[in-house]
Amino acid sequence: MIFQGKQKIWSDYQKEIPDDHWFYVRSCIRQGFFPGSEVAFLDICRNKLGKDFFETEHHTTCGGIAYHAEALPQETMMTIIARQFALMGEHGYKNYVCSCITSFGLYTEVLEDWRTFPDLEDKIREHLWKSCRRELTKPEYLAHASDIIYKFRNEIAAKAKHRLVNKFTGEPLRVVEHIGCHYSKMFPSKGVGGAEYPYVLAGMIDSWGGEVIDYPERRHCCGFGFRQYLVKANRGYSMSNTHKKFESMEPYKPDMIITNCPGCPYFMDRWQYVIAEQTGKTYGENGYGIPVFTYEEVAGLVLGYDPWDLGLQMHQVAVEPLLDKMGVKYNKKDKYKGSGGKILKIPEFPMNIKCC
Amino acid sequence: MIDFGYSLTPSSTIEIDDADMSLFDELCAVEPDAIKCMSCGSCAASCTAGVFTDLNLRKVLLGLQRGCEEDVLPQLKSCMLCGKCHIVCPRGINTRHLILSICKIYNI
Amino acid sequence: MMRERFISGYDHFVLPFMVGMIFVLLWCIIGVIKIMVQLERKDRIKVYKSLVNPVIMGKNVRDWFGDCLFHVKLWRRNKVLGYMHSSIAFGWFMLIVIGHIETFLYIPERGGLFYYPIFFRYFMAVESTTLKGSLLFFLMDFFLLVVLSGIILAIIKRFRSKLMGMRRTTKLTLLDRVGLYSLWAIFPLRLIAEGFTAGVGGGSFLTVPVNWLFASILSKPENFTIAWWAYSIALGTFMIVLPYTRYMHIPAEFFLIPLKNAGIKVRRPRKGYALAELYSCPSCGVCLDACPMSVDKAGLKNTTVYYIRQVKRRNQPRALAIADKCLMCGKCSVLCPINISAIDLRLALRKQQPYNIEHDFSYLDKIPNEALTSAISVGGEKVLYYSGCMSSLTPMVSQSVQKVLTTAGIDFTLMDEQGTICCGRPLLLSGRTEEAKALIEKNEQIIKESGAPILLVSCAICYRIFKEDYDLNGVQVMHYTEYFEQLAAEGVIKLRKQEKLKYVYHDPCELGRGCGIYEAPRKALARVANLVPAAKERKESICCGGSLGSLTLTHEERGRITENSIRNLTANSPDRIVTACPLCMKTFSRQSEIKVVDFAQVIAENLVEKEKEE
Amino acid sequence: MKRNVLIIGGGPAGMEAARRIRDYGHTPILIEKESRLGGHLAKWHKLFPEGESTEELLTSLTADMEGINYFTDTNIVSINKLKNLYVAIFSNGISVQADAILFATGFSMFPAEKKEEYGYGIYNHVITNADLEHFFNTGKDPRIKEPKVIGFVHCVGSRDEKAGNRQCSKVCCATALKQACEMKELYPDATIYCFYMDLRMFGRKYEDLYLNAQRKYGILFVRGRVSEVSEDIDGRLVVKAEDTLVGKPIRITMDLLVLMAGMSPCVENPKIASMTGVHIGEDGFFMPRDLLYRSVESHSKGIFFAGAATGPKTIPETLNEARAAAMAIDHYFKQKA
Amino acid sequence: MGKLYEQLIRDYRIKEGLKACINCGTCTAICPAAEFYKYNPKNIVNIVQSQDDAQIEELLKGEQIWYCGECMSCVTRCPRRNAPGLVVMALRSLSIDLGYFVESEKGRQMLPLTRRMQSNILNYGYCVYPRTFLYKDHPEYGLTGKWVIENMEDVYERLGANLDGKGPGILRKIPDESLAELKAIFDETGATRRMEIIEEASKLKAKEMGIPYDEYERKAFEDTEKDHLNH
Repeated sequence: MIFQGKQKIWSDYQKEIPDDHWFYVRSCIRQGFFPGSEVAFLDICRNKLGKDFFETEHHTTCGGIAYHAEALPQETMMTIIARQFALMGEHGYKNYVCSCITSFGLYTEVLEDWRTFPDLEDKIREHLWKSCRRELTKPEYLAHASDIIYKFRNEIAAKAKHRLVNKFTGEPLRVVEHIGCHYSKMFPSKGVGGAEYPYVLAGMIDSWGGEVIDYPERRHCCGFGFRQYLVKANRGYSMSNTHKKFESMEPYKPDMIITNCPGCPYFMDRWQYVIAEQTGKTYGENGYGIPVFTYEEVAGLVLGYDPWDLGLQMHQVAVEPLLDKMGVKYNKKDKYKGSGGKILKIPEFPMNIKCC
Repeated sequence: MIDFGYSLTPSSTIEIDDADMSLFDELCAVEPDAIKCMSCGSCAASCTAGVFTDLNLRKVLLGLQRGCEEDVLPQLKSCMLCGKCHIVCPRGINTRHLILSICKIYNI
Repeated sequence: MMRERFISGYDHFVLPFMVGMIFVLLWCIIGVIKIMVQLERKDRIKVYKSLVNPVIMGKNVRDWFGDCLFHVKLWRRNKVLGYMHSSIAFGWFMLIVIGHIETFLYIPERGGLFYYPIFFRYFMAVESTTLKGSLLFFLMDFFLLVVLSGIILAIIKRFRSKLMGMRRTTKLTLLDRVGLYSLWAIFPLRLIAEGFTAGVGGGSFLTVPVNWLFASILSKPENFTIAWWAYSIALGTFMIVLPYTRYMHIPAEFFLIPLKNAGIKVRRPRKGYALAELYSCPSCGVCLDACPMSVDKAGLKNTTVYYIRQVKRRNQPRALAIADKCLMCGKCSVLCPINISAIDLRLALRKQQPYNIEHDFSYLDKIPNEALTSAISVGGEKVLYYSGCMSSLTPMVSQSVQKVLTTAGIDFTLMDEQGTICCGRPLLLSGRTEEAKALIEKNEQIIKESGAPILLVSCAICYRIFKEDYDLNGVQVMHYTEYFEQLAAEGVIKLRKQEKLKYVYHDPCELGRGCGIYEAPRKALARVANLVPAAKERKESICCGGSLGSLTLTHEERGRITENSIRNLTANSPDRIVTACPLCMKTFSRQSEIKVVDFAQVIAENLVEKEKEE
Repeated sequence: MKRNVLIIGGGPAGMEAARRIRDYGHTPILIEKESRLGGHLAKWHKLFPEGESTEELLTSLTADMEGINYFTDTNIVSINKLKNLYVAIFSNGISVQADAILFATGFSMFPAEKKEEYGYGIYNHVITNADLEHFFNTGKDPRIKEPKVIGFVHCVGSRDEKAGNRQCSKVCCATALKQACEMKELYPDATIYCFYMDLRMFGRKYEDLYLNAQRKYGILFVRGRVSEVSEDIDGRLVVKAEDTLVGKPIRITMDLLVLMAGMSPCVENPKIASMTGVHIGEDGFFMPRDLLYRSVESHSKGIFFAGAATGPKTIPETLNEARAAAMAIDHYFKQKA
Repeated sequence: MGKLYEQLIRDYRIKEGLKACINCGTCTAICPAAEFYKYNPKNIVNIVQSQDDAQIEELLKGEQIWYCGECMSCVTRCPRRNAPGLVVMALRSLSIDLGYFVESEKGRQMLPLTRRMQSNILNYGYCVYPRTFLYKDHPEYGLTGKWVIENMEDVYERLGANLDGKGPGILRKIPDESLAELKAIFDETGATRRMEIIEEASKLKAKEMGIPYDEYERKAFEDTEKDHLNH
């Protein structure tokens, strides 16, 4: 692997990201599975970096998952998105940032479609007006939340309490980065680093001291596939795709995985559990799995957030071995506590994959 | 083991790295023309048995080249050896004997 | 009158002859027993029955004389070659017969000794001449001269085979050579030996002058037994090597003829009847020129004579290779002086080939007959036309046939309108006899269900199997050449003749040699154009090279065969080559500069339509 | 009357045209941006269809350069039209007056790194056809180490709208097969795959090349465009394509992957076009008067084309065009006179 | 050009996603669905490109179009700027609009899928919502997931979520007026109609199959009877 070759490509795909005043929209999946991540993201942006991130309670899902599951027609999805944009305009923002990759992909695509087919945009304006009496305003800048963290990766590194370095060996941690498919596969120029060698996460890893691992199935989908996961009968597809990725990365002995898509960390985490329970196979060291993180969680760890405040207890694959490697201090007893230190019943442990 | 109601699916990707090509090499030793095929499909188009079954000599040959013999060999069972494929083959491959040799070597 | 020269009636020089004679006799007896044992029971019974059937026995006797002694077929082929073979065979036969007559006339008590009639001249002395004696002396010398003339021709043939109409001769094995040279030596040595003793033992126009010659050199030539030794040794050598040489055909053919006339066929590649055929092959090499593959020098080694040699040597890989190569055109068989069933021998071996193909034709049962042809639902007094699988590559043929039928006002249905089920002949030719049955049965079913009285076939390959291997309950199978000629002869169709055009007709192997149809297509074609002959035609026609018979001929090898076949057809500069087999047509079309058309096409093009007639 | 003809580009087209123009009695002035004449040809080892030596061809092309002024390491700075004359200033300071100009600017190799998914310049064992010719010439390339499995990817940067090259580069199919056979001779135990979309074996003897590649060299063909390449932990290349004739994805691990980089329009075309007003097609190649009858003439008087400047061409086509252009220029002068 | 094809090209996704396919197979090569299902995006694009209505109808009524995971990896690689993924989406929409989706096992999944998705959006404003994400439907949520479900309020509260709360924040209760806007959008843009079409066609199909509607939905969600895998 020739690093300079990748650098050259990265330099070709640099994207303009304004550094302040964002209209923030949440992700359905992120909220449900990784609530700590969105909390951490806003906290980092607002309190650590001092930026303006506005959120309105009136924004909703973009409808993307339903659209990609064919539960919504294209025009419905577009009108919901137009409503979101309208909300942004109504609050006086021009920069739109979303937490979800599916949303990000759709926003990009919808803007592109409206540009190509102005009649379509007119039609959606009309729909929006008819149903919500709102006026569409298109964002000037569109970013995914990981673009923001990428932009401020060096500032975060400067404030770092921990680095992606194995404290026992002093070696950089071996990190697999996984990019959500809809981040740049459809519009390579809209993603940092393009579609083939995206740099958005690799840049964070580089800045925070880790070593990026490039393995053969790196570019591949985690297997969500919308309906392929949502319908129980189809889940073999979803699981097999994750399996393929893990088989491919296994020889590299990664310490951790970072993702920028809401669904991927959930699937890559849970499918490890299912694969272990079904086949007995585990991919990490000593019978553990390979922990899978959102980039917000990793940024939070680097900045010294408490792992249980970040919500790492919601992962099925144990994160403790990695926390130990990073030298992150944590209180074992606090892991499964409720709010205000309320003692909750500890979850059951799986049979084949080690948990703490 | 827990039954989740779904399970891992086998991959359909042709993995040439793992394919055992020794039988194919043996075939080529007897039938050097086996690699002359340019996949034009004339054989399949004119096949007498192909009207009634999925017999497709082009695919059979390709399957053997890719080490996927299990997928394709059963097709040959319906061959009537009528030799039309031989007549139409633009590369002049003696397809009839090739079929017999395939059967002999792969022992279908 | 004659008397014995020696009381003992014996001399040591007879030993070599005796050893050879006894050896060869034993060998033949054992061989006959072996073959009879190897025959299937029903075949064996057939043979026994034939031996008491006067008609078959009469045929046997005729064949023994005609084929073994007079080589009638070779005469027809080439007079010199015929003379050469029959002079040696018949001459020698007569020498033996007259030798025995002499012995029985003059000294019947010695009749039981094998050697006596052979060496008669040595053991007997002439006391006085009689007319009968002189005649016998004359006959003996005459036949010796006949044999010698044959031997001289044989020697010439060895070096200048073209004189006998043979372009090539077989390559001899070492033992063949020993046999050949000893055979050549026998009769000159006999002349010399008898020449030495002619002064005492008597002689005629040939031996007496030789005796004079020797007498002028030697004082007592009659005591020169060394010549008799040489003669006996030559005979002995010949007989000792006989079973291992091509000359084995001399005794073997005598046995083969009754078996053949009894209707026995090859069943296994080297046992039973096949064994009799293998030993009956005289390695004469007629098949070398006959074989279409001999256009390539390398192809010569794949001819029948070498096939037989390899089988006899038990060289299985080579034999298999040759068997697979053969086009199965059958030309060698029809030209072969003993009609060796070359195709059957090879097929028997192909059947044993471990191809491992497990055919599964169960899908045929799932195809409803109605789905293939409307003939099933219509039924009745129709002509059922089977165009065959090849017709999709030569659509002209089936279209032309249909045009002729329509013009003739014949009610017909296409049997394979919605896809052809192969007739099974290709499988059969690949030695897959059992597998072919599935296809045959399906087609039989369709034909019978259609209720048509006539099955019309436009493919010579299909025609042959329909004729030979189908059981059709009296449905008449007709090749379109026969059928159209019949229609023309009956005036059902009218044809116009194009006087200026010269056509040549190619006899497809399967139709001509295979089914004996030579005249019908010619008669019909003569109605539409002038037919010019090919250099070789009818049963000597040359395979187009496309035959399904061959399993291993390469594209290039086939190309050269085709080229040769076209050269043969165009000897008289025809304007068109007409064939009656879609495969020949396809094969020729690829290479011929002259337009190649199908028989049906020619007929269809020259139909006089009824309205126009009026 | 002797006239000056400025020939831009010292590849086969320029060199052949220069000699012919001289033979017509005119004065050719040839400039070449690189330090030696020969263009891309000079970097090649052998040529299809029959492995003809490049060296020999170059020797014939350079055998007789008498009366031809040529400058290497020289670029065009400017061209200005002056009545019936063109005044050109070169980077070496020389300026000439030319009665006619011949554009023999050829093509630029498609930059294979633009097909990011193939990882040229990123993976250690991905090379281009030009790299391989260099290897054939010098025997040196650290990326080629006793390869056991070799792949050739056709149509890299050809027939690819995303890469900005819609056209077929015409020569890559034959080149790939030629190179594949050469590699097989060097590494007889190697298994060699060609990934193609169509095998465009349009010329005489090309089909024989194909047949030889199959029969004699046992090159294996996969109909399908390579979709992505990645490196495994051993540094070997994992190549993914669809075997479209089987209809299934195929994955092969390889030791060497050769990208058949196609012909792109010469990168300097726009600059030169802007100096002279000749037309450039939407594909970036110079546009002649028409593509059938006046394929060597431009829309501007006195400016002519030869060779790959107007689209991908084989060597014999290029040489013939050079001759045709020389003839057209001579004809142009005669008409003017 | 067939009628179905005409209907199909009215979809903007076909306009965007289908230029001219050259059958190079770059899409299939990396398609996650092609690796595991009897699926080949190249063939699908080729069929649409052929404009052959009979074949298109076969697609609309068949299983194939439902195998795609819409990851859009194909879009990156196509040398002709096609988007097989978008073509499949257009086919799916048409299949639903024409009621053809019930003819395939995978198509029948539209009933449970649309019901769940649409009710989540209309009731809560989210596509996926913890209170409707049931462990019995999602055993892979794992033992941690089970723990989260069992201690939902505590777990979310500890992490700073605003579960069902007022104002902005994670999993907040989206104000009713906003939910009403979503409903209006659904009515205006065809989402409501889509649900109706799916219900109607599914009911008929359930009757045709002779099974109760509930059972029909359960089967569609959980069962696999056909062989979809590409061995």
